[in-house]
Amino acid sequence: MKKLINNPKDFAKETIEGIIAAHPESLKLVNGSWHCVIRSDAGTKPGKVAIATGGGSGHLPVFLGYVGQGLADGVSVGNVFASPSAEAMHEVDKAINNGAGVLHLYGRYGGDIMNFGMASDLDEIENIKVTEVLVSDDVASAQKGNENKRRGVAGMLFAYKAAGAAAEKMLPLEEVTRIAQKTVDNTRTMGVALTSCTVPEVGTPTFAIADDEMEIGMGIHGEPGITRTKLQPIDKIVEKLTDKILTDLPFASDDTVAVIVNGLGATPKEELYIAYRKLKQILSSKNIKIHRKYIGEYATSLEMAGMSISILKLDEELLPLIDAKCYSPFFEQSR
Amino acid sequence: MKKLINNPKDFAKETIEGIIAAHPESLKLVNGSWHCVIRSDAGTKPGKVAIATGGGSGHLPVFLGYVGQGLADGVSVGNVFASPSAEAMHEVDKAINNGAGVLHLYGRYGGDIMNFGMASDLDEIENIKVTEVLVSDDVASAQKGNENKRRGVAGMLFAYKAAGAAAEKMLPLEEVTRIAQKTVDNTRTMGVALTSCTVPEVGTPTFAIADDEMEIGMGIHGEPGITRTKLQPIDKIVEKLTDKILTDLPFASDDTVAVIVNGLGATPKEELYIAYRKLKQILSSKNIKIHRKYIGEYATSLEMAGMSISILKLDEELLPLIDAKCYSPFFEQSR
Amino acid sequence: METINKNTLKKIFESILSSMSDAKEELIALDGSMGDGDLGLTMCNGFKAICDEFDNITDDDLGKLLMKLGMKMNSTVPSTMGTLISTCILKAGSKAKGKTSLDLDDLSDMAQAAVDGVMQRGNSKVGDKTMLDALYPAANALKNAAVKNKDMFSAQQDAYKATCLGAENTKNLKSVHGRAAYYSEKSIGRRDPGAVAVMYIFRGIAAVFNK
Amino acid sequence: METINKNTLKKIFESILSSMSDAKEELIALDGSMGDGDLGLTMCNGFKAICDEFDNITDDDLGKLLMKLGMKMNSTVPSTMGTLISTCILKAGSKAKGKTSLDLDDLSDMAQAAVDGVMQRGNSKVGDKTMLDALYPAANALKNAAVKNKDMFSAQQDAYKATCLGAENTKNLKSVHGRAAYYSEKSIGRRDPGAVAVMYIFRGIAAVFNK
Ligand SMILES: Nc1ncnc2c1ncn2[C@@H]1O[C@H](COP(=O)(O)OP(=O)(O)O)[C@@H](O)[C@H]1O
Ligand SMILES: Nc1ncnc2c1ncn2[C@@H]1O[C@H](COP(=O)(O)OP(=O)(O)O)[C@@H](O)[C@H]1O
Ligand SMILES: [Mg+2]
Ligand SMILES: [Mg+2]
Ligand SMILES: [Mg+2]
Ligand SMILES: [Mg+2]
Repeated sequence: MKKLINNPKDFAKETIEGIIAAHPESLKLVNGSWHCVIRSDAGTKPGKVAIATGGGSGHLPVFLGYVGQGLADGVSVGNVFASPSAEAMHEVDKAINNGAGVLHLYGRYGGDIMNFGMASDLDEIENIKVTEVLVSDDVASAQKGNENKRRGVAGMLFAYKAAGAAAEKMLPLEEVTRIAQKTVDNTRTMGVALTSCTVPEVGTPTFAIADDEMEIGMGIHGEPGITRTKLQPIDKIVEKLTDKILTDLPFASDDTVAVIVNGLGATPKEELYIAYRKLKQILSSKNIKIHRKYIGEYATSLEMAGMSISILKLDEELLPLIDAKCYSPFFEQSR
Repeated sequence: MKKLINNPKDFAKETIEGIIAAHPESLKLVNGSWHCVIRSDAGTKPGKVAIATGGGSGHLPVFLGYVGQGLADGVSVGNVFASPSAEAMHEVDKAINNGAGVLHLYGRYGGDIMNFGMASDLDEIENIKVTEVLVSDDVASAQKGNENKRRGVAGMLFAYKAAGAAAEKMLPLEEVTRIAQKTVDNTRTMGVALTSCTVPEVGTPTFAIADDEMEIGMGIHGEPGITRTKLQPIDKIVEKLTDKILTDLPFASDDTVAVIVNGLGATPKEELYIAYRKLKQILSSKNIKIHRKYIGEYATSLEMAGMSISILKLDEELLPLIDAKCYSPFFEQSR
Repeated sequence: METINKNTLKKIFESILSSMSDAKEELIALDGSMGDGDLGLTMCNGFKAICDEFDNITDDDLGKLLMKLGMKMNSTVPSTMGTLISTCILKAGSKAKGKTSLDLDDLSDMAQAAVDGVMQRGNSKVGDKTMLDALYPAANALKNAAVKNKDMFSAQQDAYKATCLGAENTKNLKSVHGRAAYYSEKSIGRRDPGAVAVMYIFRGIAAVFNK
Repeated sequence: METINKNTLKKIFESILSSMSDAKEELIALDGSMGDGDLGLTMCNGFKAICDEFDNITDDDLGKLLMKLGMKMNSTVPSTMGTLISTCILKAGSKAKGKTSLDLDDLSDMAQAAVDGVMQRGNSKVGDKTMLDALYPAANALKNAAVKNKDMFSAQQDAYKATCLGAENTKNLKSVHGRAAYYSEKSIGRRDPGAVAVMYIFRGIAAVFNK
């Protein structure tokens, strides 16, 4: 294992310590616990719906990087690829609640679902109104018709963006929740992995993959994908991914979309742009208009090599929410 | 070689095609050549000094990512780790010149120096005033006293930032040049590499390094560093790098600085924050104040794993220039 | 010993911890083959945290005590099984509220509440190849024992045997939850790690009681 | 053939290309051991581009012709040697401006201009273990031949032999420029790849002329 770390056990904790040391004007801890990170101005905007997210470490900028203005208000942080506790989630909820209720917005993963469920129970005891939306954009993780079994991956960015902008507009909890759910319903993602990542405490790669192989649809913790084949030219890969995405929703001619070309960790930005080049050609040929694009690392798996493509179908309601300005130390949109 | 690419020969060209497809509102080509990329509004601000940069591909966001408002005006783009031609540089200079002259601001590398030299000759024939500043922040690349033999690495960001802001303030060429040089003189960088990158056209790793080794001071093209040792905990590595940097300038108590913790490509952001955590502890203990920090990928070597630390000593002149807003599709500073 | 007081409860958790420690490597291997291999660690760490915390809790109300221990376990090991076992402890605790000693009827109610809690929290049912397939038979065994007025020793032996059978039977089932679900068909023929962990929990409980 | 016209110039570049193609693997290996191994490719691609471009250029002025060919080479292979060789061609071209035929005196002037151009562009001097250590002796040989009124064939033989000796002598020198400089002391004992490339250029030139 070749990593720039100290004791593997301290990986997640020291990451948060570094982040808080770097961005004290934007982020702070609840009760000094590294498991609970909130906006430095959280809980100070009466009437604004608060958005809580959370999940395992190792995916930066997911999840913590989407805590900021026009985004989420707080995050509970687990160890690498492991859910944070219900208690941490509950502490975050208490700290960010502005009296208008809390939306739990997170990716569909077993452990997270259970803990957010327990946290909701704890919230209710203290009369905090809670709703939840599970991001589930990964087309590869369940067949069409089983959308509600799909995992959440890079498309999370869209959900944070739209829900965060809606909350900033002072919409009520039901509306923010509806918009988050609608954004999730309109988002599809497909990815490809070239190499495994290594969980620091484990010390060995999560899975084995040959030097000339790739796996389409692999999950961001190394969950098995759809097919493992010989590595192909990126144009061919983008064709495959895009085809799956477009037929699943389905997207149609004259649609306006936002796209993410997301690097999983080790893939150079150059390659992401080569992928975008092809994606744009395909969408243009189908008369689908790219209104906004995000090309970079938006949801990672430590040092995994690979990438994913996400497409969000926009309408008059979602478009201005995606366009809205936002700021976090990890994700800034000023135009 | 595991890369998301098409024909390795087309790597640099297709990268640029993707970038231009993605960001037509910010960037455009000169005469349709992928070797020449300029701000879409280049050459339209009479009296503003134009800043030209350039170099080999494979380092995004260096160099192209620093073309934008408050940054550089144009870039000549070579193949992977290879200089662009003097002709490309000259075409860029012609296109971005606002009549106030052009500053060639680039990293100290043999091929680039010769080509920018030839480009200056060509510029002179057409009466374009040219100055040049060579970024040379890499402490590892030459002993103290030989600062003018050092290579340019991540510290480039500071030079673009300060010179770009100075040009935006409509300072004359001599002043912009002086500020760029002063910024370079006040910047020091040290890096560590854990793995090699692979040049697409070559297809095999540039250098070999054992699974438990690291190399301190390795260059961003795989140039030999200072020492190769067993991999150490990141806190120890940061101590070593910071020590070299601080004694070289030297930095002193009460200094105010800006820092970059830069990932070379494959290193996760989590690790960069663990490094920042230690860097902050060290600087605090020496009473050096971090005024601004950049933590992420600012100068890469394809998929190399590793990182570098850069420190810039600020004064009343440089501080507001580093703080100035800027925008490129790759580098946005709105606060 | 036909009732359980605070002192017995402490012995029970210590006995579970020791049972789990013995099974650690087996659980790691089981979970490793279809999941992420953390199960042996999370179970040991979770019950260790409970044992360490036990004496810090001054409540004599066993319900409150269990609630606090459940929360402790969850914040220590918020993995799937960690969360489900802490759910079991919390739900069991809610049935024990106000009591300072527990008899077999109480235990039967508490086990049933744990089963319901897991089904709700995990959105799962018996036959899904999960820890429920060991927990549900154990709750049933306790209920039957209570109805038949069996003594505590026999009741706990019945419960443990039920988990053994239940865990063994998961071999024939197909995983539909958690990481193992990604292997679906391939999971047939192997025991579910969570069910095996439940078996070792009941082995630990049973060991506290003698004839 | 005591003067060189446009037609001869074309033959010269074609002959250099063929000489370079024969040496390709040797140059790749030489540059690979202390540099990035691109030298064989860049030299072949560069001279290939010149040969391909040659007929597209209508100028009869050999100076203008050489300037255009030099630019072509630079934009095709802007590597260190590509840029230095194109600098040589550009500088040589500046001395040939206005001429449609070149005699030995012209060639001597042009070679000297090329040497000066490389020293300025590369900020280097004879003895630095670079291509200059082959180019400079060649320029000298041409000057001596011109002074002694030698014929073109002998002059080019002298120049080629001078590059052979010069390239061989680089073995004793220590690299201070380019990638090889990172190996400094270790570079002693090996020939400089750029100097060897210059030798093959002059081998190509010499092959065009016969007694
Ligand atoms: N939805 C569920 N309902 C009940 N039990 C479940 C559920 N999902 C998983 N499990 C149980 O959890 C066990 C795995 O636990 P654990 O290793 O902690 O999971 P993970 O490491 O994926 O968080 C499985 O063997 C199964 O018994
Ligand atoms: N500053 C310099 N002046 C003269 N010649 C140089 C200089 N630097 C390098 N060279 C020559 O260039 C040769 C290497 O050329 P090349 O392989 O094109 O370099 P690179 O691949 O590093 O761009 C060296 O063998 C040397 O002869
Ligand atoms: Mg990365
Ligand atoms: Mg990267
Ligand atoms: Mg597990
Ligand atoms: Mg070379």
